[in-house]
Amino acid sequence: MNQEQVREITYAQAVAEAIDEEMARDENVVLIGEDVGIIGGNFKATVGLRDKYGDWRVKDTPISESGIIGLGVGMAITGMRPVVEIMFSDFIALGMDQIANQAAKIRYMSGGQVKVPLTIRAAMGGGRSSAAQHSQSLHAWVAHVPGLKVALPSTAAELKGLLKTAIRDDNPVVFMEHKVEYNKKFPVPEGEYTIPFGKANVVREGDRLTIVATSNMVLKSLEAADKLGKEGIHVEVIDLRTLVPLDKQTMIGSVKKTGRLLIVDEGHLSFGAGAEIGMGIMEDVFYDLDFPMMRLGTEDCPIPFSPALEFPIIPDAKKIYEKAKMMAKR
Amino acid sequence: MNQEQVREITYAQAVAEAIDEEMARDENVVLIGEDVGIIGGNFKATVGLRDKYGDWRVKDTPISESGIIGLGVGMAITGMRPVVEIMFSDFIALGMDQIANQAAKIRYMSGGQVKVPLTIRAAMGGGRSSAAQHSQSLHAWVAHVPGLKVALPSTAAELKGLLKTAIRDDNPVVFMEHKVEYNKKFPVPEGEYTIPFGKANVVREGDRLTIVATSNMVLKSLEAADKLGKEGIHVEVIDLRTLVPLDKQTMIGSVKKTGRLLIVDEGHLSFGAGAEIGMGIMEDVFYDLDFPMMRLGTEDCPIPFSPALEFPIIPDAKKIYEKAKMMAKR
Amino acid sequence: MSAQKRSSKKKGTSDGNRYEEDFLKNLYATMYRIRQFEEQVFELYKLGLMPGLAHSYIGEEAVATGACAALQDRDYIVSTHRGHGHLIARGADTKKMMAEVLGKKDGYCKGKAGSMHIVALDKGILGANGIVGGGIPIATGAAYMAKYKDTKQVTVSFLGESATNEGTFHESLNMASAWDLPVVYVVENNRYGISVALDRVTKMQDIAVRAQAYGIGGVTIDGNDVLKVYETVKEAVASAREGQGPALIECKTYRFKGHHVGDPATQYRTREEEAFWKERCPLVCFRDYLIEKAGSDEKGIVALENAINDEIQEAIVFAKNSPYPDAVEAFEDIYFEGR
Amino acid sequence: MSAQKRSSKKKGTSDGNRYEEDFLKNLYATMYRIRQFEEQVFELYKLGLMPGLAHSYIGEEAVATGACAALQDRDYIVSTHRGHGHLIARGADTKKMMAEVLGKKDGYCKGKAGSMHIVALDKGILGANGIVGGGIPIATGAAYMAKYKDTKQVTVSFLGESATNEGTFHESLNMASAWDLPVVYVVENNRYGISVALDRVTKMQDIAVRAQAYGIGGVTIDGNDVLKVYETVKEAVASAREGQGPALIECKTYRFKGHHVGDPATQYRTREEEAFWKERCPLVCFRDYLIEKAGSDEKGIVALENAINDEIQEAIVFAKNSPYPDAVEAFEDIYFEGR
Ligand SMILES: Cc1ncc(C[n+]2csc(CCOP(=O)(O)OP(=O)(O)O)c2C)c(N)n1
Ligand SMILES: Cc1ncc(C[n+]2csc(CCOP(=O)(O)OP(=O)(O)O)c2C)c(N)n1
Ligand SMILES: [Mg+2]
Ligand SMILES: [Mg+2]
Repeated sequence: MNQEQVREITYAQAVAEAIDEEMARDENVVLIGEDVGIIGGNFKATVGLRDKYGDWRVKDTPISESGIIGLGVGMAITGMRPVVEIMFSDFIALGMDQIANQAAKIRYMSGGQVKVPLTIRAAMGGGRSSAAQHSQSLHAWVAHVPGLKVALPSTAAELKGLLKTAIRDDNPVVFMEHKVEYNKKFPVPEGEYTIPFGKANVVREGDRLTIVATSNMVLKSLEAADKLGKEGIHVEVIDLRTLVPLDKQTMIGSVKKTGRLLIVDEGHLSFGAGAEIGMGIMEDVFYDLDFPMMRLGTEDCPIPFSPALEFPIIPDAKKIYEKAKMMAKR
Repeated sequence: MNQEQVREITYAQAVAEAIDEEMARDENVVLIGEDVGIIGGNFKATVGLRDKYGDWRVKDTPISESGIIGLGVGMAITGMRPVVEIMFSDFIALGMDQIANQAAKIRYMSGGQVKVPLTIRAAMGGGRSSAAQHSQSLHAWVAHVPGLKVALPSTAAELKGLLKTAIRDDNPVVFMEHKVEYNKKFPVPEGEYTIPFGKANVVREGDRLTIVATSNMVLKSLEAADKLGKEGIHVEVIDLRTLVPLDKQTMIGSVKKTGRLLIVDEGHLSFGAGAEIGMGIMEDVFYDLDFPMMRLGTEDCPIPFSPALEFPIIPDAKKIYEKAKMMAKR
Repeated sequence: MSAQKRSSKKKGTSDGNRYEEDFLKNLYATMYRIRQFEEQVFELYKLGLMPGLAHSYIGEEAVATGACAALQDRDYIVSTHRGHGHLIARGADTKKMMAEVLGKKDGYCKGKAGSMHIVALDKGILGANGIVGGGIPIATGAAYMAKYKDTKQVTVSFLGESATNEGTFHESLNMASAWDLPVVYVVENNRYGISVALDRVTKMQDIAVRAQAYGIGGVTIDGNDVLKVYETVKEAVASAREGQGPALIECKTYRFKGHHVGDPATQYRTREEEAFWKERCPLVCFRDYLIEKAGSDEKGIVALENAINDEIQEAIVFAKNSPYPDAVEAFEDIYFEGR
Repeated sequence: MSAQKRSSKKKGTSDGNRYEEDFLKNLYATMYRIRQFEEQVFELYKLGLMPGLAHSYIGEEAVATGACAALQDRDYIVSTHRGHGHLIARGADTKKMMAEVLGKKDGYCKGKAGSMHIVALDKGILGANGIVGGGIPIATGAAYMAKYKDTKQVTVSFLGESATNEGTFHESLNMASAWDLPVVYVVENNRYGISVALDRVTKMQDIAVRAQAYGIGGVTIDGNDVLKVYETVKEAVASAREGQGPALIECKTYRFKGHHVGDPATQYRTREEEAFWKERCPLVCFRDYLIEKAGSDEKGIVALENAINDEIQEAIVFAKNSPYPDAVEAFEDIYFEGR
């Protein structure tokens, strides 16, 4: 990415820009979802697209998650590149059959006759007092289903490049946007660029500990790493970008260097994506580990409404800092 | 369990017996599901119950997975103890909202006002040429949702005791029965007994390696362990019984003794339950490990129909034997 | 079985019936309490005192009020994301509600629920629900229980018109009708699901038509006429209680505010439409009716209103004074451990 | 808009129309091909040569045959778990189908699909589906594509009567009707979903009634009358192609065998009911019609039948001779890698 550009846009604007560019490029790209049209999305991430592309390409749908994902599957296997928005990622629970049993498997079941270039965008994560049914980070579910790809962009620049890749990918991609990021501004390069799937991003180099993080936890990890850096503890931070495909090589290289691995992912800790990140490279790094691999994740309780309860259960820079410091000590 | 009893019944009969005993004991127990009544279930696991308890207690439902799980939630929070059958566990995908967003969370969201004594039974697993949409093992999804308990019985005796515990539990339990077991006979004790959740079962003792397995993989692991035993390699086999609650202590104790851990679970390998089993005890056993923890699971591809493709991708006794032997060598 | 449509009256009130003044005043008090509660929630939001969001029931008070007035104490209701009105109409304690909305320890759910998930089991309130359509099968399950145990309880399931496009609506109504379950589905047709007008995503504009697919009674009524709602729901509830199965009642109404407290509602509907409905404000209309037709004196009504204003102010004080829950409480109530 | 019901005729055939003999014979050939294919699948199952299970279409041949005859080459169909008949009627190669059913390398899907998931994109067959109701929104999406691109293609979505109780049915029909999508839903009402008779789980026995909820055309017809199916679907397809939106066509029919090849179907239905329907066998009736009304000579028909018998035998030989796929092929076709 061109470092000279200092243009700043929000994460939400990056969504709209990525979709806009892809729609301009390919008339097969359409956007459907609840409230994506007239008001430009519940999170204002698709503002302006309906005005530009019209009602049939930017379609406000009924509240029918299963139906609209299935609609996307049908469009995708007949030559289009639909982008389906599921307002809150918690609602993928209503469409899991179409995601996991249909979108993910139709190509395989057909023996390769069809392809499913479908992007499912959804807003994940806690931190906005949205309570138990609007705050989850359920990417572990979809990452467990062969046939799907899963992306978790951390910043607006990452989002834009990864979303364009998702839309151009000929496979179903579940694209998890973090809801606390939408209104934040980030430097984003001008012009066209894509970011390939399956290439983790080393966002900070270090030698004492590797932190592998996803989505918003990348930013929190960087905060923690900055603080540790000031104390002379240099921590490497890796933004995983995609869970599927999973870039094991970058992680393995880093852990071989640092000997220590902390995984930070916002999904519930137990049976979460972090477990795979660790076990997935276990055999490769076992003899290089100076310390047990450790994880941070959202505690194993439904997400409570009250901020007094919610913030303590989600990993933050302080918790990451403390855990990392404990691990990095010699 | 009483070892003198040699009565043999099938895994399917054990289901019916457990439900029958619980229905006789508590009129709040009802069974609902597709085809559970007149024909006694697609897998013949509820034969005879409708004749005994009538149409309102053993209810054949329409094909509405989301609706019937929701029906169960409504009954459970108003004082009943419904058992909902979801014919193939793949179909939980159609009811994930009611499972994960409703059943799992209502107690918590209510601040403890309600309880949800709901049992959701479903048939998991491959091995019957049922192809991609009827062969999955999706327990990792539900294990990732706080508020649910998750049980995976290995044998008919295990099933009976665990199912009775599930029905008596005041929390939602997802109970995964393995479809290749239904027609197999197993010794099952006469009379009433229950098996507590969260207590793993050491089904074979050994010193060279610990195998932690779930469901049908327990039986395959035992087969492998028998063969290894004949070669003088004594492998400990642990039947995990429940993923939630997870009995870490038994695993930790065993791995501290053997220094090696092989996890065998039929879910897809990546982002599967096996990852948590390993990472969940990582910190506790790290310094005792002589070898990297390893996993076997179903390969990361949708389950193919042809037996020529299906059997090679699911762990079997031979693969377990080979992996275990490789790991156990000094 | 076909949808009946009530000719819309300027001052949406029925007057074919005679009721005790107390009964009528109670209806008004409930509507006024809901209005006042919601106005104050909005104030708290604007002051930044409320975490998250809330969905205002202002403009729709007659639906919850009329429907809940038709229920017995042992009956159940299942609510939605827009649940404050249902809860208040069902007799929930405004103190505990307000504390919950602010995420405080003394809230109905100890701060775990917030606006969208309040349960008040002692009042037969099985829960608001953040998942559109999520409560419909749950309500139907409660009705299955009542039928199975022959308790003669009826469940009212509130839902928005847009929720009728979720699969759970269809699956639930099919079961309820096949098995004659004692449940009444009360659809609040305020024309919008967030920003999406019903006619953009659904061909038939009267949701009551959908009842025909299940062979159950379905009527479309003026949802701003509290007596009409009361009478219609009462009849359906009585029929359900007697074992005649479910019904669908569509109440045409309007939300005066945006979808939630943060939505200005400027892009997707017209000011004319808003004005049309504000003319039909259920509170103003019924207040006029009380005075003009039912012989109530305005002083008495003002006194009632003042008392309710005080009550809501007390609720705010109560909620503000209530402490936030301790962080460790996040780990309580996940599983039921006792017996 | 209300459901029309066709008075049931003993020899379920229409005769109000005149068709070319070739056309009629082709219809018969298709029905006979389906029947023969299914009989042989059953034999293979009994011999233990077929992995897994298959759902026999015997008794329902007129539905697929009549419906697919009404389509153009570029149109699409979406099928179900009981899909063999739809595929054959749509012109799928019985060799490749049989090889797929046996899990062989030369099957349509290289052995990955089996009976329940066959796709034949070259024939516009977007896929059978093992999830009841799973194909309905997919068919609707194909129709969205056609509308968006103005390709004038129509999609026929086959589904069982029990599938209409899945939420996807409701969600799909709502969207298709709201947006006038070119899709025709053909419901095969064989009265049972596995063992569950429709009247035990649904109040209205005519599924066509459900069309009213969406404001679209819905008719109930004799699904064993291939010409009636053809004519009805043809009209609906033409209307959909012209942009008039979707329709629901309910075909009353019956499966002669159990739910799948392993189900004796003894517990949940009566021998009388079976006999009643066997009397109305779509093949026998249409064969009689050809000879008695359309002037075909029996010798010609027998020759046709023999040719089809041979074709199916060849398909069996082809399938048996085809090798099983290599184990490594399990890892192919998961993702599309090329461009
Ligand atoms: C399953 C699900 N999908 C989407 C949403 C987001 N959402 C919340 S309220 C709402 C609109 C609901 O409309 P309606 O049912 O008409 O009720 P109203 O808000 O008008 O009272 C939507 C789309 C949700 N909460 N749950
Ligand atoms: C979602 C889902 N639920 C349940 C099943 C199991 N199942 C397979 S076919 C079937 C009956 C379908 O009945 P219907 O739609 O009437 O079609 P028919 O079999 O009569 O042709 C059922 C319950 C399934 N495959 N998918
Ligand atoms: Mg609405
Ligand atoms: Mg059927």
